[in-house]
Amino acid sequence: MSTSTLELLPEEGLEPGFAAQVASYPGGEKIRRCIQCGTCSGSCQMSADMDYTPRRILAMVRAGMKKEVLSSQAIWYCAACYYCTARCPMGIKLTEVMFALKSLALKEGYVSLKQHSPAFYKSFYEVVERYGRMHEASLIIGLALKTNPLDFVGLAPFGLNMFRKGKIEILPHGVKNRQEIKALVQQVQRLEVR
Amino acid sequence: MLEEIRIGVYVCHCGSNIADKVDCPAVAAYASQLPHVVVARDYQYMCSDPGQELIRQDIKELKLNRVVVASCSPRMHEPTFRKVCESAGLNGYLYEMANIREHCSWVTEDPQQATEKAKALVRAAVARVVHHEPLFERWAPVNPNILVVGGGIAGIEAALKVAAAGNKVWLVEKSPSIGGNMARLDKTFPTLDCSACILTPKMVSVAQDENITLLTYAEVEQVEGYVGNFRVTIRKKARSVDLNKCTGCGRCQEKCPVEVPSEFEAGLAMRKAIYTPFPQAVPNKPAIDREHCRHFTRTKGKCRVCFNVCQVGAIDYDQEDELVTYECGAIIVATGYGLFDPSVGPQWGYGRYDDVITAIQFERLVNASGPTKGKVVCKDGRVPERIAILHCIGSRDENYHPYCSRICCMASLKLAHLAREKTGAEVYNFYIDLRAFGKGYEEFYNRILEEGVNFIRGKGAEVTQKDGRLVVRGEDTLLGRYREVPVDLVILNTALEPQPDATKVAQIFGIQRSADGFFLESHPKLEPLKTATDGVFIAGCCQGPKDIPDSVAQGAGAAAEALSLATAGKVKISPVVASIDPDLCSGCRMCLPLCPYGAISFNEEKKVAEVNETLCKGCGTCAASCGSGALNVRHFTRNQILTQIEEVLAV
Amino acid sequence: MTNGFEPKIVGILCNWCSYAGADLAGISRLKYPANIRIIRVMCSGRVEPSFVLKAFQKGADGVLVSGCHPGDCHYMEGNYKMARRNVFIEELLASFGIEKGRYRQTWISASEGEIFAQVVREMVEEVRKLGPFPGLGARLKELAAAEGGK
Amino acid sequence: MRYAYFPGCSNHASSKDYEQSTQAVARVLGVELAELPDWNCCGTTGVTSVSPLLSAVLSARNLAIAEAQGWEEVVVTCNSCFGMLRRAGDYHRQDPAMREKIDAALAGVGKKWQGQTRVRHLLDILVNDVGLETIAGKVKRPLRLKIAPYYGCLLGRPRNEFEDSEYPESMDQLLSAVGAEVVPYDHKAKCCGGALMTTKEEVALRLCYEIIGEAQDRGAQVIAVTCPMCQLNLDGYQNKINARFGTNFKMPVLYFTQLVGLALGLRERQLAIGKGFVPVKQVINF
Repeated sequence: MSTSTLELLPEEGLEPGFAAQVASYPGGEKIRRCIQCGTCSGSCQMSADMDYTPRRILAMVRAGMKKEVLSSQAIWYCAACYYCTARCPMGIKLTEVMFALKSLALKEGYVSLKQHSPAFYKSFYEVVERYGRMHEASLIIGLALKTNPLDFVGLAPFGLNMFRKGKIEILPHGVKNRQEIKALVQQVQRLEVR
Repeated sequence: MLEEIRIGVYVCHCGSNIADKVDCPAVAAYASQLPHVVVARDYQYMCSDPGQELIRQDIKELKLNRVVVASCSPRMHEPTFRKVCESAGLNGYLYEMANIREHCSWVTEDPQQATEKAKALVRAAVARVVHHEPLFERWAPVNPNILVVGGGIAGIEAALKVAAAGNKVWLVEKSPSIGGNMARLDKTFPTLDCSACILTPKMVSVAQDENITLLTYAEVEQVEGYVGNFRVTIRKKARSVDLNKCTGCGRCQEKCPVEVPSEFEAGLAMRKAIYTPFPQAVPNKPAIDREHCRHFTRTKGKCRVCFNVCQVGAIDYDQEDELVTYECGAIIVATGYGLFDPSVGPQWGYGRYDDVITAIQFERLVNASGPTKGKVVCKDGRVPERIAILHCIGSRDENYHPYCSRICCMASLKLAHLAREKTGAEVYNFYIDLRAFGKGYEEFYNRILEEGVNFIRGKGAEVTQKDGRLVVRGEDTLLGRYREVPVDLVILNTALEPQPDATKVAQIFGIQRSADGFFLESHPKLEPLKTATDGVFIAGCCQGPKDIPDSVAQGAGAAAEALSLATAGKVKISPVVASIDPDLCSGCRMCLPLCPYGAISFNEEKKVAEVNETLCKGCGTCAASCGSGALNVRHFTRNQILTQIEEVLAV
Repeated sequence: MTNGFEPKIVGILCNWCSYAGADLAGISRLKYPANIRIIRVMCSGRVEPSFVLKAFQKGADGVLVSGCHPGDCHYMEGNYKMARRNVFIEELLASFGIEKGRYRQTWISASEGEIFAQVVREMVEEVRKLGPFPGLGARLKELAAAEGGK
Repeated sequence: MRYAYFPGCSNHASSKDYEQSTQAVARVLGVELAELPDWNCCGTTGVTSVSPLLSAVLSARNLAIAEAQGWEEVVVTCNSCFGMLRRAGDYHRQDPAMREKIDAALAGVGKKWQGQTRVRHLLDILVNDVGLETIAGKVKRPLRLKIAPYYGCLLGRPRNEFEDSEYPESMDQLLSAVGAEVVPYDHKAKCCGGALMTTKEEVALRLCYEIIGEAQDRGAQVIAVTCPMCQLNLDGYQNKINARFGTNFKMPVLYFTQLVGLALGLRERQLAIGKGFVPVKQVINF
């Protein structure tokens, strides 16, 4: 955990436009209003596990510490429980900001898909992109192929149990109109270019 | 023969306030081309002495008979320039103001657009002023009596000051005793003097002052009239106790069988259905709370215990509400504040955990005459070893109140001190920012720091329970670390908010409210005690959260405002009133019910409507509804407004 | 922006609430388009239907009338009178073929500077989209032509 | 009572038991659930973390389908679907820039959505539309159970008109109405970790441990849930939690529909009870 901060923050390493970039994401518009009260961190059940608390992430975004934020582990600990958003006294939608940061980290290559968390979300995205719906078996396979397949050997008994309980489908039951889902994904990719 | 119209136009730079956006010389040049304009000048500060002198000179030397000043809002300086005209012998109503600051330079990005807009506003003012007529203010006598509403520290101070000047004052308080919120506090910051010790002498003075008529358990129901001449209807709620007979012996309260949570003790103790709110109450005589008294709530077996034990026969179950009227020249509203109910935010645990209490409850807990006789204990009687004080509960929070409640930082420091003094507990203050803004406050903060109180810069996000103990969760933002601090007692310092009945009170007195719901002053800097209704003043926390010194200062200030009216003995009445052209009036009587002041009557003989100018306040609702065009409002005539509309569109 | 069209909007505001709210917008240095020209009346109850019509007749593209919130009228009930009259004004304007977006009646208090600025921004945008108002006469001719065409 | 119904991916796969009990209870209560044709994934945290816009667009597609069929309300059973579909609506109504993008994306596939479709959770339908009294009147077998109602995150957060973001109570009322004893439960709206169970298992296990732990301390015999993800995390991972924290939890985790169904006299098989990992036999023989 890196919480020591007394070393000089090199100004030339900062990206002053970072805050504006995050603010342009859905739900990011109010980040400049943050009064650093820490309600988000105090409400977050994952704070203790993060390398930077949610409040600090926001301070770093405003300071332009793009590299540090987008390579931080903290953003991958957000479970999207929305406590911070519900309680923020300034109306900042921090959960949405976390989504934006994860998305940026993936898009701009600040994280490796060898890492478990980014790989999971990316695989999830790909399954939905392909079938229009979730298919757990495809998700696990996609995830395993991205990271280390051996990591998933341990999952086998659980998966088998799920299967026995009728909780895993072998074949995906996707959307019929898969072309439409593909088209939507493409539309969104076009609209997201900023 | 009509005299020739000669207009002078004065465009103010207001330093850079206007000139930064509006090309003032260009506006003046434009104005000089307009019909009837004899002179058009621009000047640094029109409201300054030389600026005023400029107008005076021109009126005299250029024989101006109309003046237009293009500067700030008429709500600011209209009276200033009206006086300037009058001092040069020109009727003050032959002048018009164009608002090129608040409505133009300050709100417009582009200088060219701002200049164009200023030209339009000036053009309209010039065209309008042509149609102005000389009007004459009248004087009305001022009743020297004064009404003070609200018996907290601000109202008490106001009433005492008015009384000291020799004027009669009625002090109306809705609860059975005066004293207000201050009476509930244990100590006051930063001096730590005992709240009751400094307040009760003032309360007693109120009761003893010959000039003060104290009406407790009473509420104002209606206000009629206008500045200098108000007529106020007050409902004296049935107290069921004859104050003249009652000796305040307290036997009735001892014997009363009904117990109700005490408002004064913030629910930590019980009171009886017949009660004096607290031992030092003024008047120190009880009232029966009919909502809970068994004599009133039961249909059968009506209780008569208090009646039976009273040796002087002061109990009167048949007493009824009484309406009394009071005529006065000025009104001071000092109705105080309410407290935010933290149970609306379940995350703070209030109402769910016994040992989560509010600041006012702690004040009572620590008070020697409070429910525990000053012992600070948890619900189960344990002395707390660790105490958390959470700041900003309901304040600085868009989910509740966006404003800062101003006093909680200092109050929290005081509570931290008292908690340590009484229990030796470790105290943790969870704060966002520490605002120690007053005289001696920063020094007090330093003292509390030295006393070893723990400060965690981070809002207490949640109070929960872990292994049977309360835990405050929050981030220590200075460390950047998440913390779960185990404590035995949590004190929530809750927001000050407008009284629950603020809407009703505002309507009764014609007071406006700001976005936060508190009463709105005329001007945030220069007229903090005045309201939009002449003769109605505000003081204390009804205007917004304040500490005791500020409330006292405002109470005294409001008294000075009211007294200056009373001492002058007369007040100007605006000539902006409705008028009826009897030749045009069709006698349809449509206007009669429209007037909220009953200022229009029907002359049966002439079959036309007539305006009583003393009662009329000049709103113009009648004029807007007159089918025959007979009704008009002076200074806001149809002609004047239509001309203004037409010309404002001409640029 | 539509061909650089800058709508002209007349705002008729009551002295105690909305005019003061507009003042507050200024004091707070909030920015809004310069397209609005404000005229002060003591009470929204003073506003005659003819004021609104006159504005459209003389070249306004939009008219805003604003008073105190219900219950807050400085003259007790002038704004209620305005509210009732407003129904008539809206019908009147409709009969002249004046689009809804060109006329707006709001309640803005003395403390609502931000709301005032927002109302002006919205209204200017809306009127900008509607385009220039051709004038009462022209609009009536358009209406008549449309009737005839049926 | 007829509603458009969005089952969500889970109800067709890992939470068929939720689907089955939902349909069974709906039938008894006269609630007709018409499944939306060719619906797609709401996006949930998976898609949103890659593209915050795509999940709004995917959710909007479902609501556009509902709107095209004339539905004003769509009922969901999964908290995540509930949150995500609502999120699309909030953005569409409150954020003009987002509305433009959502509209543009939908227009690209010939769809249109006005943004007014109301998204409601089945719990809301039961409590507020069917009504507690009606349901209480149909109880055949009062639930003599001590239940910890667990709502999870998205039923009340960030905020909506149906439930409180901090201390929800509708399921408490519903379960009480069918005879259960509801235990006071501080963790009722805390987070189970959601997808973190796959990516940050240690954290999610800890959260679930706390949730089950408090339920047990309060004397609950069963936890009631309103979301497939909560169910899976609390139930499917209980062995792991026990191993990790040295506990011996055997806390059944049932869908509220299964519990209400029991009270309404439905059989275990009709409600697909027994599909969970923790045995339920001893508690449901009340």
